[in-house]
Amino acid sequence: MELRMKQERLFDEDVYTVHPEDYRALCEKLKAEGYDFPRAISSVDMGYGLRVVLHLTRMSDLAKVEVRTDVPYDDPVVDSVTDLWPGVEWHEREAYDLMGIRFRGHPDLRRLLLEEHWEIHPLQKRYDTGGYPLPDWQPKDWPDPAPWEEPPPPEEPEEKAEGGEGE
Amino acid sequence: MGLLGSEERPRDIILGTLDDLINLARSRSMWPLTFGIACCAIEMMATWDPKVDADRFGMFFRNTPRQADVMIVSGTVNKKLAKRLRRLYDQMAEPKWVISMGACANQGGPFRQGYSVVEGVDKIVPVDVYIPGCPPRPEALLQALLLLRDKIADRELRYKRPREIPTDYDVMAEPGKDGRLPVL
Amino acid sequence: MSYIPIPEDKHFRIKRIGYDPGRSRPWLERLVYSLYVFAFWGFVVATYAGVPALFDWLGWDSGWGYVAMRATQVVMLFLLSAVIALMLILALRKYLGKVQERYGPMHYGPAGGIQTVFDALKLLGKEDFVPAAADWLTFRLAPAVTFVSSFAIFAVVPFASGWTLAETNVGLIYLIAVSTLSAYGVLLGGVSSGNKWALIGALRAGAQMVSYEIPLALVFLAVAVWSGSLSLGEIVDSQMGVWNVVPLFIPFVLYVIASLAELKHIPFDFPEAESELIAGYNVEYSGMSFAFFFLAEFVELFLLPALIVVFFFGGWHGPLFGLEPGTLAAGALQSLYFTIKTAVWVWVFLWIRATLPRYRDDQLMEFAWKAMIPLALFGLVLAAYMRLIWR
Amino acid sequence: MSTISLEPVPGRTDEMVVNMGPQHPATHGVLRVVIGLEGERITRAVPHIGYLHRNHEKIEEARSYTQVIPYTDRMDYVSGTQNELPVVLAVEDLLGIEVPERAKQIRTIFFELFRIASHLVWMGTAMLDLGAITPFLYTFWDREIILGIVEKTAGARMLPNYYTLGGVRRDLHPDFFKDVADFLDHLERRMPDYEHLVLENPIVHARTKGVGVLPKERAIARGVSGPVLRASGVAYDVRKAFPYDAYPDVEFEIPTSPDGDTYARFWVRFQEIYQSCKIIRQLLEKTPKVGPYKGKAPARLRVSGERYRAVENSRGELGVYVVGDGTDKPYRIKHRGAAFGNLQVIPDLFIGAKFSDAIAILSSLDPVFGEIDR
Repeated sequence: MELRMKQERLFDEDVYTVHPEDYRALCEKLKAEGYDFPRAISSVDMGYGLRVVLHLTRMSDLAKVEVRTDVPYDDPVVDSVTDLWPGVEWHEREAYDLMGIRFRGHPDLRRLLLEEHWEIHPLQKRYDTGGYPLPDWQPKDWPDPAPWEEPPPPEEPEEKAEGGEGE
Repeated sequence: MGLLGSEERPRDIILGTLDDLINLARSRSMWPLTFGIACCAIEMMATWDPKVDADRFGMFFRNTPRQADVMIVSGTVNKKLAKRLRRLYDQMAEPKWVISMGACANQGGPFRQGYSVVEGVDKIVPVDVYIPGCPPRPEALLQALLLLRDKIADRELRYKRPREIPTDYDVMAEPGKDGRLPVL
Repeated sequence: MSYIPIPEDKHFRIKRIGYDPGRSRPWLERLVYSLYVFAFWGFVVATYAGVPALFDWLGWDSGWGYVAMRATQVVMLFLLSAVIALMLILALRKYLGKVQERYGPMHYGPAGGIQTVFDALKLLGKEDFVPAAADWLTFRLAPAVTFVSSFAIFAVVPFASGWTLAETNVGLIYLIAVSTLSAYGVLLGGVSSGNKWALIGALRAGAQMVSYEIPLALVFLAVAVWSGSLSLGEIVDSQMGVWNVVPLFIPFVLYVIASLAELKHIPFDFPEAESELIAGYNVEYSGMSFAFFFLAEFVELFLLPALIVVFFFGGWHGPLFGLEPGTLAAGALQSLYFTIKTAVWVWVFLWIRATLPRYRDDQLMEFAWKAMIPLALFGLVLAAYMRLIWR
Repeated sequence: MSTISLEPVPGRTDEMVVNMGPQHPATHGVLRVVIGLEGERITRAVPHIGYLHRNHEKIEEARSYTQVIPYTDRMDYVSGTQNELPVVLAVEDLLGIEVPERAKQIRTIFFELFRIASHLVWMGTAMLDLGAITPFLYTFWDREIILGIVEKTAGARMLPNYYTLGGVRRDLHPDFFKDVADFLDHLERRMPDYEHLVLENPIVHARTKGVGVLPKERAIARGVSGPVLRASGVAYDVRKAFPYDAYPDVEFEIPTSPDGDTYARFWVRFQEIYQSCKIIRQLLEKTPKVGPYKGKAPARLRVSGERYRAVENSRGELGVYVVGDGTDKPYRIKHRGAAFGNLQVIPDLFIGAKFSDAIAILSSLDPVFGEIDR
């Protein structure tokens, strides 16, 4: 199956940006390739959606990869990879707790750091440092082309490639 | 703290002298609770190390709150911990004192504006001595303990202790729940 | 006592704050703590020689007068046990200080000498309450049971020739019965607290008791066989020539290990394992009830080394310099020997406390059942055989 | 695995559920573990963290990069400057800042000094958990010397805020080299005593050998790093794998043990102290007495791009993921705590162990909650 993804090289690691539905398939492929050490799962609020960044290392030759996938605010669901790497269990719980990304298939998706009855996911940009909603916050439009698609060739200046950075 | 738990200073000569004696003993035998929270806990442990050695003044740690006299709040108290901290304070047997160690326990410190941090432990328990610093040096903690000793032993000071225990649990509520503003 | 010298680091200019060299006076420490040992000795002399002499002088030496005399002695011993606890807690803290390159209590009283008096007074004025989940009667009873069972050992300890509160011919059996009771106090206190940590501590105390009591009893038996008596006084008498530690070396080692277990002392302090069970069985006790547990612990820390001395190190025996045995001077000298020997053994126990980590509870049980009981049986048989040959 | 209730389960009287922490002397801070016990044997263990969650990541988004550095100090508060390095390295990568060779060497010396300090604290607290009080006092006394050296140069004892973009904040104190050499001599005199007290102690053997075995594959899959991973036989050390600062220029070994038990974790930490001494001695030879201590960093930072950088701190791989948006404040900063990964193995190691073993296992994991809860 052709995975909807984009590959680039940043410093010393390969970065795959992948469609959320293909995230799990790519992870299985990487696991088969021998990436056995889960370093971390980071989560970023991109302004238009939430991004999951999975950092992996292969112990045999110390190759590093990053897997990124973006999900929209209204349905922030990706597949859990806890069964592939048990070590991401708490990282996924933390991403759920602080950023609000839900991991489908996680064995125990509870809040990790905050208490169970909290209603907010405080690392999202719609909240200020104190956890209170920012009055003038608006989500941005979904980037076009999507993050996992190859950016258009640079000779078309009117197509503005949104890098996904907030201001 | 009076002899039998009363807040008024006994006027009787005999009872007053006995009260002074008991309070002298209390001030000379303050056992802190083993409760390290954050960075300051390491400096709290360093206060009992051979260099500073607070055991010279008759202080050593007790693990259970029932047998402890002083609670040293050594670090940032967040909203999840606040309920437990309050419960530990309630479990301690009277008379009991609280030392707020470090900027975080005093008012939230560098994490003051954060969503999960209680801005000062005095919103949860009554505090006797505050120590500035991030983290305070062991010497500062020892000085605070000696100040507390003098406060307990001094017959003028010890009845000036603020006894109203905070009951405002709003500081432990999470933000944004019903649009309530944080208690400052 | 040798200890690692305190490094006054010249390179790093580490200064002790609040440290006034004038306050640390080693000669004063030695003076104060030797005075404590002599005060203890004086207390013993007053109890065992002074009180009977006083009643003799008053003419109250029969009937109710005799009962009153014994009661006075018991009260004196109660005061003595409080003094022992205060002294030993202080000694422990000062000795830990020595081992750990620091000073220990030194600011209150001469060389920190009245630190524990302040501690006791503070505990007296501390709130003492029964938790809602606790069983009131048992909770209140447990410290008393623990203390009384430790205190009752005093009855048979001979401080000098004839200086025993109750010179009975079943002293060893009495000892076994009484010392087992102290585990009951711990069990009652732990179970009645309504606290899970206390419950675990109590269960550990029970499990520990069944493992060390059997080798302890077998050691008592070996001592009885070798000495030919169950009375502690006669056991000491029989060590006139050579101390029991030589013929009964295996029982002696087992007895020290079992004493550590009975004391709930550091390699075997499972019932109150500070870093595991917070405070173990006494986790819910505060104020004076806690002080009684503390008192019992430190009275035992005196009594079990004293029993080691009685059984294996010749009790009160020592050179009398021509004094007639049975006189006051001889008794005083004998009790001084006894005190000094006991102090040495207390020091050994404190040394162990300052040095060793803790075993796991099942390791003690395994050791007790698989190694100590066979060894104790072997020691018993050996003692019987040697008695047949040499006596 | 889900949460255990502290209420008794109807019909199950053989199991007792105890709540260990957040105030428990052996949890090294504010960990809470709910433990199901059958007698002394642990049947279930659910760790709860977050009692020291103080919104590092959110509050650092409102601070500039130079203001972030003192916040990172407060993560792994036992090992001081070690926490500052990942952020500094990541931002230096993104901005392309050149760091002078001497500054790198100074950073590395401090890094290893704090590793010794942290392992000394671990040694003391681990022995305290096993019931011996005295080693704790000895190791804290030695740690005070390190803190004295750090204080002379950096100005603060524990959390010195010393590294900065392009180097370090201040030049070394004139006494620095002599002090460090003296300290190493002193430590090498003390280390045999420590080995005697800890590694060669038969009671420690009885308590730790064969207890809490973490197999190699499980350790890797669980994302465990640092001494815990190396004690399971994996020679993964960020200092060798992805070298940074002056580590390419020094010679040292990665101590590993095939056993994976609690004793192996103790042993690996001891060997790391020796290796740290070796590294510092080499660097004391190499580092020039005078020279530049700071490279040229732009006055106004305009950081854009994303970077994950990791260092090997006392507990394992301490990583940071920085997302810059072209301003001087991070758009998102994610810390990967080393002990956070290590603590996940609590259910693996606790279940089936005795309760006393659990204490020894926990002390061999050496958690620090500033880093775990952030």
